[in-house]
Amino acid sequence: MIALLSRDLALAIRAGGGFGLGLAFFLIVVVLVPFGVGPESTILSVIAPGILWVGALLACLLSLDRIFALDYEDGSLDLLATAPIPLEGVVAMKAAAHWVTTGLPLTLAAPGLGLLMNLEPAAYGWLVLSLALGTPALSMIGTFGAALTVGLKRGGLLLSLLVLPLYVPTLIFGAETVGRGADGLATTTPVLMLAGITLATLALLPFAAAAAIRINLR
Amino acid sequence: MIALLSRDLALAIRAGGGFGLGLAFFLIVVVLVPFGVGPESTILSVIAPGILWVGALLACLLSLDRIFALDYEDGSLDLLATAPIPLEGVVAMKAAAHWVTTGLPLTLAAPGLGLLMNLEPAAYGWLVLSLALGTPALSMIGTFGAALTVGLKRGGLLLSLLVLPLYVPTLIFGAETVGRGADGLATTTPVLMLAGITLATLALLPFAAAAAIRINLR
Amino acid sequence: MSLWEYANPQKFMQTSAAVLPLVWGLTVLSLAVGLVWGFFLTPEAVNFGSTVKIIYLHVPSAMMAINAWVMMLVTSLIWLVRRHHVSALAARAAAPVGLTMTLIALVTGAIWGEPMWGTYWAWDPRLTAFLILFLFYLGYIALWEAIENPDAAADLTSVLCIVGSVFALLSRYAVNFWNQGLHQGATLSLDKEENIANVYWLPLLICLAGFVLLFIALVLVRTRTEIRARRIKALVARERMA
Amino acid sequence: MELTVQDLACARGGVPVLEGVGFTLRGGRALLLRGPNGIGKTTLLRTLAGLQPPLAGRISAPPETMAYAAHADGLKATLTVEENLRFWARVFGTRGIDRALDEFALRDLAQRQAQNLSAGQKRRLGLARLLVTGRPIWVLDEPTVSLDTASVALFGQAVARHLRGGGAALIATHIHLGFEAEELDVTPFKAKPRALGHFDEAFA
Amino acid sequence: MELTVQDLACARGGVPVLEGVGFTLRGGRALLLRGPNGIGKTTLLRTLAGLQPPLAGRISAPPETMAYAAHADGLKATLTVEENLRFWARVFGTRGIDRALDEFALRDLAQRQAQNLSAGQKRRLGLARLLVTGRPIWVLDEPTVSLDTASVALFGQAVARHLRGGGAALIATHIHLGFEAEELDVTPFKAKPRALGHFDEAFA
Amino acid sequence: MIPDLGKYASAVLSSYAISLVLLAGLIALSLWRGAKIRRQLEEVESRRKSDG
Ligand code: HEM
Ligand SMILES: Nc1ncnc2c1ncn2[C@@H]1O[C@H](COP(=O)(O)OP(=O)(O)OP(=O)(O)O)[C@@H](O)[C@H]1O
Ligand SMILES: Nc1ncnc2c1ncn2[C@@H]1O[C@H](COP(=O)(O)OP(=O)(O)OP(=O)(O)O)[C@@H](O)[C@H]1O
Ligand SMILES: [Mg+2]
Ligand SMILES: [Mg+2]
Repeated sequence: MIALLSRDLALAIRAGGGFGLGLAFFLIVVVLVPFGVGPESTILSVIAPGILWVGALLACLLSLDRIFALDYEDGSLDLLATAPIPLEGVVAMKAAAHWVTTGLPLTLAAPGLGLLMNLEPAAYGWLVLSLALGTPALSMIGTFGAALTVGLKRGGLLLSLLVLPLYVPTLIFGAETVGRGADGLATTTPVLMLAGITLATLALLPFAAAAAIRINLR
Repeated sequence: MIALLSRDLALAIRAGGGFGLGLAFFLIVVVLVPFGVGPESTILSVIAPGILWVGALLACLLSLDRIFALDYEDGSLDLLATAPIPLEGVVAMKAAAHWVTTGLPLTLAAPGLGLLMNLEPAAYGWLVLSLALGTPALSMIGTFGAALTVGLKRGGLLLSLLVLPLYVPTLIFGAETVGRGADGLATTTPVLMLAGITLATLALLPFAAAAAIRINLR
Repeated sequence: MSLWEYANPQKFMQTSAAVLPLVWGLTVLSLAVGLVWGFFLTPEAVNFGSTVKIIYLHVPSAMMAINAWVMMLVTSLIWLVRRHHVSALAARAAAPVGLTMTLIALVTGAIWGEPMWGTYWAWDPRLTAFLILFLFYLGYIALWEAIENPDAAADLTSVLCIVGSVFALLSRYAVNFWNQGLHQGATLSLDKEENIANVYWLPLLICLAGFVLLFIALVLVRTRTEIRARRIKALVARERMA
Repeated sequence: MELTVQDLACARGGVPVLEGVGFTLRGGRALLLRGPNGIGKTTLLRTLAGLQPPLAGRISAPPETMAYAAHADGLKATLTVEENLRFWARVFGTRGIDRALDEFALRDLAQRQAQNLSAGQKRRLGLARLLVTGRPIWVLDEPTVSLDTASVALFGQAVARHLRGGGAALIATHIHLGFEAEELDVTPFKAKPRALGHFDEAFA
Repeated sequence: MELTVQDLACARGGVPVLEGVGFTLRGGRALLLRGPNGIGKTTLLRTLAGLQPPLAGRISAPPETMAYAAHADGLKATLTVEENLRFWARVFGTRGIDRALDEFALRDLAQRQAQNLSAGQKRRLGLARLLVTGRPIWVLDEPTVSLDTASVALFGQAVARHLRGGGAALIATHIHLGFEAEELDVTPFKAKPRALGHFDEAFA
Repeated sequence: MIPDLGKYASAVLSSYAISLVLLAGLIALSLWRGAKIRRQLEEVESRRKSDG
């Protein structure tokens, strides 16, 4: 299973910077919003927590369809399904690889982008914490969605449609954590909820995703 | 060439609603932002023009990588390149199919989503007008980006990275048109600029995109 | 004889054909009585004026939107556990009905919101939860449409329905946490003090019954269609084999 | 180590394609599946490999003994030949890719990225993967597509060596492979369309 | 209608693979390209089809006379057999897909989506596309992959008919196709590694 | 005939109109597709019977 993780990471790096690109997309979303909304710093700093979280979420979303699609097309997924590692493990490793290539860099880069959005100084810590807690759930939920749509042509947009409502709770608690952090309010509840969602998805969704893949390979 | 357009539309419809899905993504982006930003209607109505335009832009963006990727993978693009229709025509038709499946539905659906964002009533007309003028440019620029990244594994994110800076002028003038419309200011300049950008891209980019494809097929 | 015998397509087709006229008759009757009574024969309310009449569409459709999803959840589970095809097809048949109900609740609510709250849309938790429900329905239907192999489609949509239900509950909690809203509280509770006045209550109950019946009728009709479509598919495939 | 198939029926896209298939494959033996295009060989092999459930019948083989190689090779275009093999070796928990490289004459190409291989070289790499799985029963779907005569001979030798080592091979192919083996023509097992009676049957 | 190739050199991934290739293909003739895996047949055919520029040498053929069929078939999985063919007929401005359906025995499959075809059926559809291009020079890369003997015979007949009608065919293949044709072994044209002299040569 | 709805007439009437249109559309669509599929099935079944 470690083999799978390291292969996926190697592929991500080899194929023109899987690391850099999720990040770049985040950057660009955050840059575009001021172009659309206008440059007033008061408005920007009010909407900063939300936009940063939405940007991170969209950056995650964009790379989801590739989680299984490439392996499906070139036949690797068939071979992995007959290999001696359980499909649940395959799914978990796929999610892990996705997180390392998108969630982790997003988390690390978020403070820099917070600057662009005039984020309140008090909120930086909460931003990093909430992303670190929340992005694993985004990767895992996304992997589940990708498993549902494996093998469908143009599955990409269907995938977004399926996954986005599932992202809502994570987004709300994540943005709420940052927003409350910025206003100096108590953040215990959203942080706990975020951690709970992440743990629960990590514990349960690999099974659902593996089942979905088995059905899709049939 | 009409054959190509109608085939692409047939494929889009056949593959589980190419029409509906670009639209669905737009809807979902617009829905997510309030979750991030918070429910206050005053803030929402200030940022509405920008978010609506950014959402439309992202919805366009998401489906770009499929413009040529599928044809490349199954070998159709090789065959099209040796067919008696000029590659410039192929590119133009691809862009047209993309616009019909995403830009057009986005334009039609935008007023409904404006409601969700508490857009000022005065701005609805400008929203539709600016999207109708601007989305063809988005499709054409995106087709050019897709032509540049044809054949790269994981080209999707690279594509976003290449295309987004090119989208900035369209975004600025588009959002500005709506913003000024909402505030009751003069919108002549941004509307003219938008129309100019669209005309220029439609006239010139097919040649650049066709050249890019020729190089990528080598 | 157990309840499961109705999961047999043959049996289902017979039984549903027998009960459908009755269900349609009751549907038309109760909807006609409820809506006419509500629209023509009830007075204006103090705070709401004549807009109170919207309640006869708004509340029943909102309830059915949720109930349809619950029904889909149950039938999905039955399909996954006992693999009765009719069950999966009933879930598929119910989804567009649920979607329409959600849409009606949203639209009537929005129209009602304009005079009451001065806006068509506010990010109130209940409204927001409905919007999310709407998205779930869209995704569920799109997934059904996108998969060609019928059994695989049934399996995958069932998995989505179950996972989606968990997340829908979670969203409801999250949305509540995010914003305490403007929307009406429960008015149909059993506690007499909190109940809306009797004049409105009785026609509302009849309308509720009408919507429930309408839902049943539509799901039966659509399930029959799905079963037939499925049989056509199998027949045509066998024809090709020959 | 024996693969026994009894009265197997399999379906594609919900349509039964083969039924009543039965055979026994012992260690040291190879069995060639023959049959015209579209008869259902691929479907049968996928069912045997456990990728789809059988409609009816029994497949009995010791668990985790089958290595499946399909029309597609499962290669990663941006990884080198060596990296591709090493990955599968790690997945299957075997060590050493040297034999695989040697038997399929891939030494010289070891550092080449898979996307820069010709069609036949890709196929050789796909076949070399079988050796690193360490599994005794090979289930192969048209393995010699795109191979030149020299490579077909290499493949024949690799199969012969595998059989000598106690392994078994089940191969669907349309061409002559250059080694002796039992053949099984699946044409007689083509599923017969049944008369359709009630609604319940529509879901078969 | 004649394809003449003189002293052609072609490269893949920047590395010259063949050089000094020359032949003439007249109407009514077929030429089989032979050579071991990886010698450069695919590269040569892509160069002839105009998909990549030659390193050196000349290709002369009347414009828009070549129909290229590659390893990949260019089929749309969600379109039916008929829709796939009709699309290419419209692109090439020809009319009537009936001959193509008949010659490759696709009538029965006409309403089937391409994704529900077996490997050999897909290939037949890919070859049927050649007939709807209406072009005289066929440039084919391993056309008989996955085909059973009956389908190879169909293909042979289709080529023979095409040649009788004045067309020409250039076919890279590893197996015996069942009809007589000139053969050209490209092995002697393998590009020789040159001694590297000056820096400018390193970019050739 | 229509009761006096006061200043909210447009709201009430439009919500009734939209809802009824949506419901009617759904019912019509369901019945129409049901009839279409039933006809198709009858055709396929009779074709099979005549084939023997
Ligand atoms: C788009 C906007 C709206 C949506 C999505 C919506 C949704 C809902 C939902 C889900 C229910 C609960 C049904 C149940 O489970 O009992 C409900 C009930 C109700 N709504 Fe709305 N609503 C909206 C706008 C409004 C407005 C503007 C009003 C009036 C000012 C209103 C008045 C009521 C009333 C009186 C009830 C009955 C309460 C009860 O019995 O629980 N709604 N609505
Ligand atoms: N969804 C579907 N509906 C009906 N028939 C289908 C469907 N999908 C595949 N088939 C048919 O199932 C049959 C079995 O296909 P399979 O790929 O197993 O054949 P095969 O023996 O491997 O052929 P080949 O030698 O060409 O690879 C084919 O005739 C194919 O057309
Ligand atoms: N980027 C690259 N760098 C170096 N060599 C390459 C590169 N890409 C391809 N090659 C080599 O170019 C040669 C020509 O490949 P080509 O696909 O033309 O062979 P082919 O004759 O068609 O073989 P086959 O019969 O296997 O299809 C191969 O030996 C291949 O390994
Ligand atoms: Mg096959
Ligand atoms: Mg080749």
